[in-house]
Amino acid sequence: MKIKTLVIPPALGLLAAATVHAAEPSADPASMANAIAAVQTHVDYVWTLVAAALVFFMQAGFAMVETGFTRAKNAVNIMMKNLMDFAMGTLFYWAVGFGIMFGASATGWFGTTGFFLSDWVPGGDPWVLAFWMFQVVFAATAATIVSGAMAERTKFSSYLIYSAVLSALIYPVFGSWAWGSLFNGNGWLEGLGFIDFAGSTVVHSIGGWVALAGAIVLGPRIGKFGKDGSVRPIPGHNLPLAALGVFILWLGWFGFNPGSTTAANTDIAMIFVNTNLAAAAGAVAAMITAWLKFDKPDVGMSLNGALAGLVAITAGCANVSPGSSIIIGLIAGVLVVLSVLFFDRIKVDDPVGAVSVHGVNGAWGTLAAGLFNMGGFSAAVVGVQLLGIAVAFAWAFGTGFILFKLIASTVGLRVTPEEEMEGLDFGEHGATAYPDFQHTSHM
Amino acid sequence: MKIKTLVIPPALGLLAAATVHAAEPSADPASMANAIAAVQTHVDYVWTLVAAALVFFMQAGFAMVETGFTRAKNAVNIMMKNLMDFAMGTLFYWAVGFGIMFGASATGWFGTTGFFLSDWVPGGDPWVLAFWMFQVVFAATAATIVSGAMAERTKFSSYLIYSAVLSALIYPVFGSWAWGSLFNGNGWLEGLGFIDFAGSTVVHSIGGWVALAGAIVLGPRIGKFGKDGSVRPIPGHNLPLAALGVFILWLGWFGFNPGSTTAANTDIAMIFVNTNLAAAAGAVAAMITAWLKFDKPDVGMSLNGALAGLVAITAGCANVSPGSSIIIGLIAGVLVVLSVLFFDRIKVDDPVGAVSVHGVNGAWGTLAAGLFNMGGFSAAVVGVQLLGIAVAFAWAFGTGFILFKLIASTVGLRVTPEEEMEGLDFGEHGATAYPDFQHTSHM
Amino acid sequence: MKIKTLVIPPALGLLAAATVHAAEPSADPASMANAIAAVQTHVDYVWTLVAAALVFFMQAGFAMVETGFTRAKNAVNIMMKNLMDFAMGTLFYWAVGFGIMFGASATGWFGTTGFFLSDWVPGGDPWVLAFWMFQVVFAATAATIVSGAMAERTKFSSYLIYSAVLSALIYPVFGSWAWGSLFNGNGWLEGLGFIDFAGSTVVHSIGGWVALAGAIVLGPRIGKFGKDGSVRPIPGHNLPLAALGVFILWLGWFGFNPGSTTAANTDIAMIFVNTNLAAAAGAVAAMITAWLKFDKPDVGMSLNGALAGLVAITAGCANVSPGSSIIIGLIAGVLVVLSVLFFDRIKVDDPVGAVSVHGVNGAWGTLAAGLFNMGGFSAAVVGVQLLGIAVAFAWAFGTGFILFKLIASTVGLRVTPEEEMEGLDFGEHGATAYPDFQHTSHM
Amino acid sequence: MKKIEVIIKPFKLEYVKARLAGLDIQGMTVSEVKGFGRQKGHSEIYRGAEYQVDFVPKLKLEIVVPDNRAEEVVTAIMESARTGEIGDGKIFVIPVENALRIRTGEEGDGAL
Amino acid sequence: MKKIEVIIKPFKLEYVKARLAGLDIQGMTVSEVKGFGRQKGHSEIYRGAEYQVDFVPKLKLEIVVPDNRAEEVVTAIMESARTGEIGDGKIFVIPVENALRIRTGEEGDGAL
Amino acid sequence: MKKIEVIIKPFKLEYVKARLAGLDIQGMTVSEVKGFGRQKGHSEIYRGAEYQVDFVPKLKLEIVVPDNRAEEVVTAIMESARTGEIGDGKIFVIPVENALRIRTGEEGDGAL
Ligand SMILES: Nc1ncnc2c1ncn2[C@@H]1O[C@H](COP(=O)(O)OP(=O)(O)O)[C@@H](O)[C@H]1O
Ligand SMILES: Nc1ncnc2c1ncn2[C@@H]1O[C@H](COP(=O)(O)OP(=O)(O)O)[C@@H](O)[C@H]1O
Ligand SMILES: Nc1ncnc2c1ncn2[C@@H]1O[C@H](COP(=O)(O)OP(=O)(O)O)[C@@H](O)[C@H]1O
Repeated sequence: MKIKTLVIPPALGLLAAATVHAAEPSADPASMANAIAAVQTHVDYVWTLVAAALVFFMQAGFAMVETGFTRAKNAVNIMMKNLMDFAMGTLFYWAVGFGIMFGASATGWFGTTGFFLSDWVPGGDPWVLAFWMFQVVFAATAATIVSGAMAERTKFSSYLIYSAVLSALIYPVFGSWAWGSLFNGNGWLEGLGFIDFAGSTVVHSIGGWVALAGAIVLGPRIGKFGKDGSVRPIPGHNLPLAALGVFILWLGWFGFNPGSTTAANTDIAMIFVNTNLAAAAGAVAAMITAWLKFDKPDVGMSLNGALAGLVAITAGCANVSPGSSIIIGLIAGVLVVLSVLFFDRIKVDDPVGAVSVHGVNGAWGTLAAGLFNMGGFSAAVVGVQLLGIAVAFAWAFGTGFILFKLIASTVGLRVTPEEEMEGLDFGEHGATAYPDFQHTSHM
Repeated sequence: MKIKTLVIPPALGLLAAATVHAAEPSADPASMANAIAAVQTHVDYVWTLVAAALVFFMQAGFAMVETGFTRAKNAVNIMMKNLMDFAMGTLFYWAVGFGIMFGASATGWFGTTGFFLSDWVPGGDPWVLAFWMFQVVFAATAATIVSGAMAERTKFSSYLIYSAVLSALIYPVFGSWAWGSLFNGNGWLEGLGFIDFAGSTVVHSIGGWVALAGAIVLGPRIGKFGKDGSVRPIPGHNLPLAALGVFILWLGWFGFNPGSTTAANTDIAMIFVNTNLAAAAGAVAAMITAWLKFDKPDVGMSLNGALAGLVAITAGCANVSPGSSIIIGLIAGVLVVLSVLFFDRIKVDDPVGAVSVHGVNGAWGTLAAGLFNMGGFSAAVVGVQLLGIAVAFAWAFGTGFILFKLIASTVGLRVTPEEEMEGLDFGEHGATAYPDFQHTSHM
Repeated sequence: MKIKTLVIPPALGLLAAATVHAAEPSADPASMANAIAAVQTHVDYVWTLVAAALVFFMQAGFAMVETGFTRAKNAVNIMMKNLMDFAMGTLFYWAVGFGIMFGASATGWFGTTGFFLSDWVPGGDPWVLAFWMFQVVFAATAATIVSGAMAERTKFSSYLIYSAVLSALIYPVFGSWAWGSLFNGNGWLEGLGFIDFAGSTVVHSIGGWVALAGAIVLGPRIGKFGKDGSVRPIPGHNLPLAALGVFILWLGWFGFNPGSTTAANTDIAMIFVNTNLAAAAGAVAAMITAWLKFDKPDVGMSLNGALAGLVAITAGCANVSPGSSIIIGLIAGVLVVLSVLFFDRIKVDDPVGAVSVHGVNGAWGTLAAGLFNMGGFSAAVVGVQLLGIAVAFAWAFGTGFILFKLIASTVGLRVTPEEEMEGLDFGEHGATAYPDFQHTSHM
Repeated sequence: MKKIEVIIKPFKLEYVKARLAGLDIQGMTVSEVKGFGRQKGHSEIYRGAEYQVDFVPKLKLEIVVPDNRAEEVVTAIMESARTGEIGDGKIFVIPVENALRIRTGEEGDGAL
Repeated sequence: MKKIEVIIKPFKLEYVKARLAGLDIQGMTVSEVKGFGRQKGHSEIYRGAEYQVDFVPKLKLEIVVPDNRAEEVVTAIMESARTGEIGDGKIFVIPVENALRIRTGEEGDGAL
Repeated sequence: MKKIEVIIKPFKLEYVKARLAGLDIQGMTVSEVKGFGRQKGHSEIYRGAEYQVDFVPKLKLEIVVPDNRAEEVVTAIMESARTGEIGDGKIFVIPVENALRIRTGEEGDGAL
């Protein structure tokens, strides 16, 4: 078997030793032990990076969910936001965010080394690259959550500013508190024993609460709330696409949660099972709740129920049992329905339910990781979980609110009413999502 | 490299030993052999679970194929059925189905242990979790096959009942006969030497024959057959989505077939190749057959041809050669065209061709696994294959028919003609798949 | 843990030894070394084949991009072309192409052994199967690139001829020059030190230049260029689908580039990172370029920018640094915008920008792999890169041009103007992509 | 000549078409419209909020006929489009001064 | 009877509908159309080429009313659909000879 | 005033529009319709069954013009929309009693 190898210049020959192909170990015990370790390392890389690819694909899922749940006249804008928060997020997380989140910290509050992927040098240990790849797709997930809540009325250029700040600062700073020690950092929250295996809080609540701030600062879409205080739904334009998006997200979560081991081991089996059970339970519970409340099994709520279950199991996927996962998912499914209704009632316009799915259920999942801890219930553990939830809210909502207020009072956050009515696709992008006239050709 | 590990309470410390990280083996031979075995186990887990994720994604593929081949007014219903047969299927297979399929059997006819994933205890061997994860996506595949054949006229609540019974009983009982020994069971059919590596019969034919029973009990959609006996096509609403669905299914099959090793070894290479060759041959053969028959290369038939090839190679993917795979796929492609025409002629209305793709070609593939056995042709082997095919038909069609008749005569199986004409989206879900008025915005 | 194994007839028992399960090695050093090697081999297989599955999925990405960027009346035709160039490509690459590309060469110019996968015999080393699987999806990628540039006016039957010739001859012959030594071949270009890790030239430029030949021989679509020489855009029909396609392609590239190691090792980390950074940079740069030129952030250009970045990093993904990858992507993003405008200006009608994305940026990426070589700049290396670029152009454009001219003067390459105006879906396939009348059902 | 404009329930198209074919009516033009009338739209649910869909999907048929055929056509449509339920639709009769066939330039009744 | 055909900007539908409801107008039929007029379409960009979108999306309302109600309906529409910007649209008044309700067979004003 | 209603083959829109621009026609309204007439629809294939598509996609143009311009407009359309093949379409001339511009309230020919 011949394989392609990195084109290594002679000067970097050291690398060759590090990546010696495990297939030809010599017979002495020490080198054999190294060879075994090398193979395990290779599996770890493969698993971590395949998982990263699955998480990357969640961008497509978010794009489909968001465009499905919003109107045709804004579909191009949604696509551009999803493409660009990943593309710009990648660059900002590379330049700044990763260093803040995982760098060694001079201050104790955030990292200050490792910007521009400077922890890697040619010939050095490539683990930082694999780890960065896995982390960047998480950062982008946090960023893209906000897109849905701010859909159909946000200026595109202002969105880009937000997106850069989130990827470079808001997300990484909190991330450094909870996960910093996974690399060179050392977060105070994880020091207290905060459990958030794959990011119910770190990724989803942070995204969800920034989304809440954004939706509040922006105000509702024109026509969403009647003058008499009534709630007027603004239906989306393509529910099959939204459903496709949910399936893609569910798939992506099989990278998101079990991939968070960043190592190939047998732990991933339970994480897979828990993830799947919670999602299933969330979908079923949301369907039933909606059925009882509205007399019909509502598709939007059922889809959001699946996502709510996924978000909720993200924190505890590695320390709760499969049975508990079902309970967590069921509660998430009920919660998301009530939460969507609640935010409608208090007149926060969140077109896709991002705050309810990611913010509220991120918090629920983080609490649940404490409550259902397989190691046994402990008030102290639950206390730390509650602390983490509160800190995440304060940080994300607070910084998000300030950021959006700043943007609003400088370059402006919202498009003009005319543009909003005509659709952002034309106003922001000079485009139309479905330009072809003969859409339905013959009968 | 630091990794996140399960949050293990001290009491469960035993687990730590089991999942010792293979990277630091001590130097004595016995522990080194263990370390090697551990790494292999890790790869097996990764492969099995990645494959499970791919198979999960087939749900999205089925959803897209089915919605593409049916009318816009039923698109929400299709999405709900696909979401819910996976979500409910997950819960029922967790509670009941898995135990029946793979539990130790008191009777010899189906398993009676392992319900509610009780084979796993915290700290115990997690293999059952990985194995369950892989099996649950198979069960859901069988369930979802039926959805297409019963599309556009089935009551949603009745569909949920069917879906629960299939996941909990119909599929697992047959599964226990053919595959039970993969875990704690011991099936009589596998005892005879029945070859069905990844489920041409166990998954696809079972699904297909239940689908046939459903389509027969339901009767055809209004307008499908003229009073004069003529066949009137009811075209779907989005063929590009249907094509996307086929590509997704093809992708998922790369988990379905080679993943059925549930182990990472070199056997998967041939299974990949066979899977791909049969799919390609199926698509080409169906296109040519349609071209000869209708004078045009028909897209619906070509797409179904690819699926037919995939279904047909599923049984024999591990024991036929690549060359044989092409022949199996070619025949599947011809067969699916003739079968669709046949079921139209006998007035069974199967909107997406599920019976032809999964039922008929599942049977063909199972037979082919005997005929093209790389180990050489043996009448005995072929005989067992035929027996398995017949038993699967009897069991699935029989129980399916009884189930649907029971549902029909109690809660009712079919929506009212008014609802059918108006579309199930409104009647069942109070919704519309494409609610936005300005679908085509400007010219 | 019980697993399903290949159904091996006694006569083939040798195979059993080869694939002995690594989990039970005996304790002597030699057999332990073998066991370690076996586990590594298993990981290599898993990684190579998972990567192949991801690359396969790019077919869906291409289908979505192409159908999104073209009109509704040709959507079925696009689907059929994408399905069939993969299906037929699979069969032709199996029969002919692989042998030409990777067979031992009698002439020194192309391989002459290994047709019909004859390098594999039951019981033999299955690596050739895994390798073939990975290679066939590459061949299909090259084939499908051309589809976009020739969209909306090419006769379907003639497209099938082209597709067969490309998969069987044009692509493999050049491939044998650059990559033949990965198996039994020995190419002259690789002998000179030509760097093209994953195929900027071998796959993308070859596809792109054949596409250019096709677009030229076909001529522009009716209405694309005004009599006064003006360029008249013919907008596509579904930009959200096009965006979905780009996300799918980006995902697939995580198989395309790092999978090209065909081995699981730590090198894949940098390749992942480089791939992602270049794509992100490409999207951002194309957006900014379009914004400056047209005053709006154009979605079509931004999407193509991401693809351009991906194509450009494909050659150098294993021998340039992450920082260089960003630069390569940025330049690709600018280049693709200018190139699209250029081909419009010289009146080559390429509906999806395939020539600019794959041809031009394939060349740029190949050059960049020399310029940014981590081992240091060397004029000799750059010289070989330029030679490879030139040879690829001459070969692909030359043979493509001759092929299309031959087709045009025999069976005909282009549909009639009437058919073109009415849409190829009806004329070629007797079908309609969106046949359902009530597409928008209620308000 | 008269233009007979008809608003019907979509699934009635086949019936009306068949009936008109029986009368040897040569042509018609159909479009999708949304109707607002006594037949109330449904209330639908969207992500937990109920809303009234005021407009009901309908088809509009336009059939231009010579004066002397208007009545039988109206009667035929009336019979074939009726279900007896609210929302069956309307027929409007509108004067037409001239009709021309683009292909041949024929005018008047001969153009129909 | 008169058929009042109105071309409006799409987002004005709600306003017009509300206003007509106030006049107790029983029905109307709405369709999506593309308008060409003084209001110029946008120029859009598609993959780097700018192009003029000549047609602007509009809604067409058709409302058949008894002769004596035509004027007030026209006035009501005029007021509720106006923004004062170019492209507000047109109202055309067209004679209708007869109207029938398919469900009951009623004719004339009673059918509306 | 007259309303000139025209049914054409979709790809002819550009030609007709260009021709009318030459006549300085200020506006028109376009909609997608399905036509049923002498030009038979295709037979299409759907999953192995052939079926007749009775309806052919057409565009409907509505152009309201002052009485004295009706003839030249009809002629211009006739010429620019003709291919000579069956299915080229029809022109119907319908009386219009009044026209109003919503923006300004202008009435009659001045509103066009
Ligand atoms: N005055 C009107 N002008 C134009 N269209 C009307 C009018 N009244 C009703 N329609 C159309 O006729 C359809 C049916 O009318 P509706 O009042 O619901 O029931 P019915 O036909 O039983 O009287 C409406 O949906 C609308 O499209
Ligand atoms: N002569 C006409 N015949 C038919 N429809 C017309 C005519 N003139 C204008 N329209 C319609 O009215 C709409 C508005 O007209 P326009 O000239 O843009 O602005 P305004 O209403 O302010 O005069 C057009 O988009 C078109 O749909
Ligand atoms: N009597 C009619 N009333 C309304 N529309 C008609 C009528 N006859 C034909 N049409 C429309 O004109 C189109 C063209 O008519 P057709 O009979 O096919 O060909 P031709 O225009 O050559 O006579 C039809 O598709 C239909 O939309």
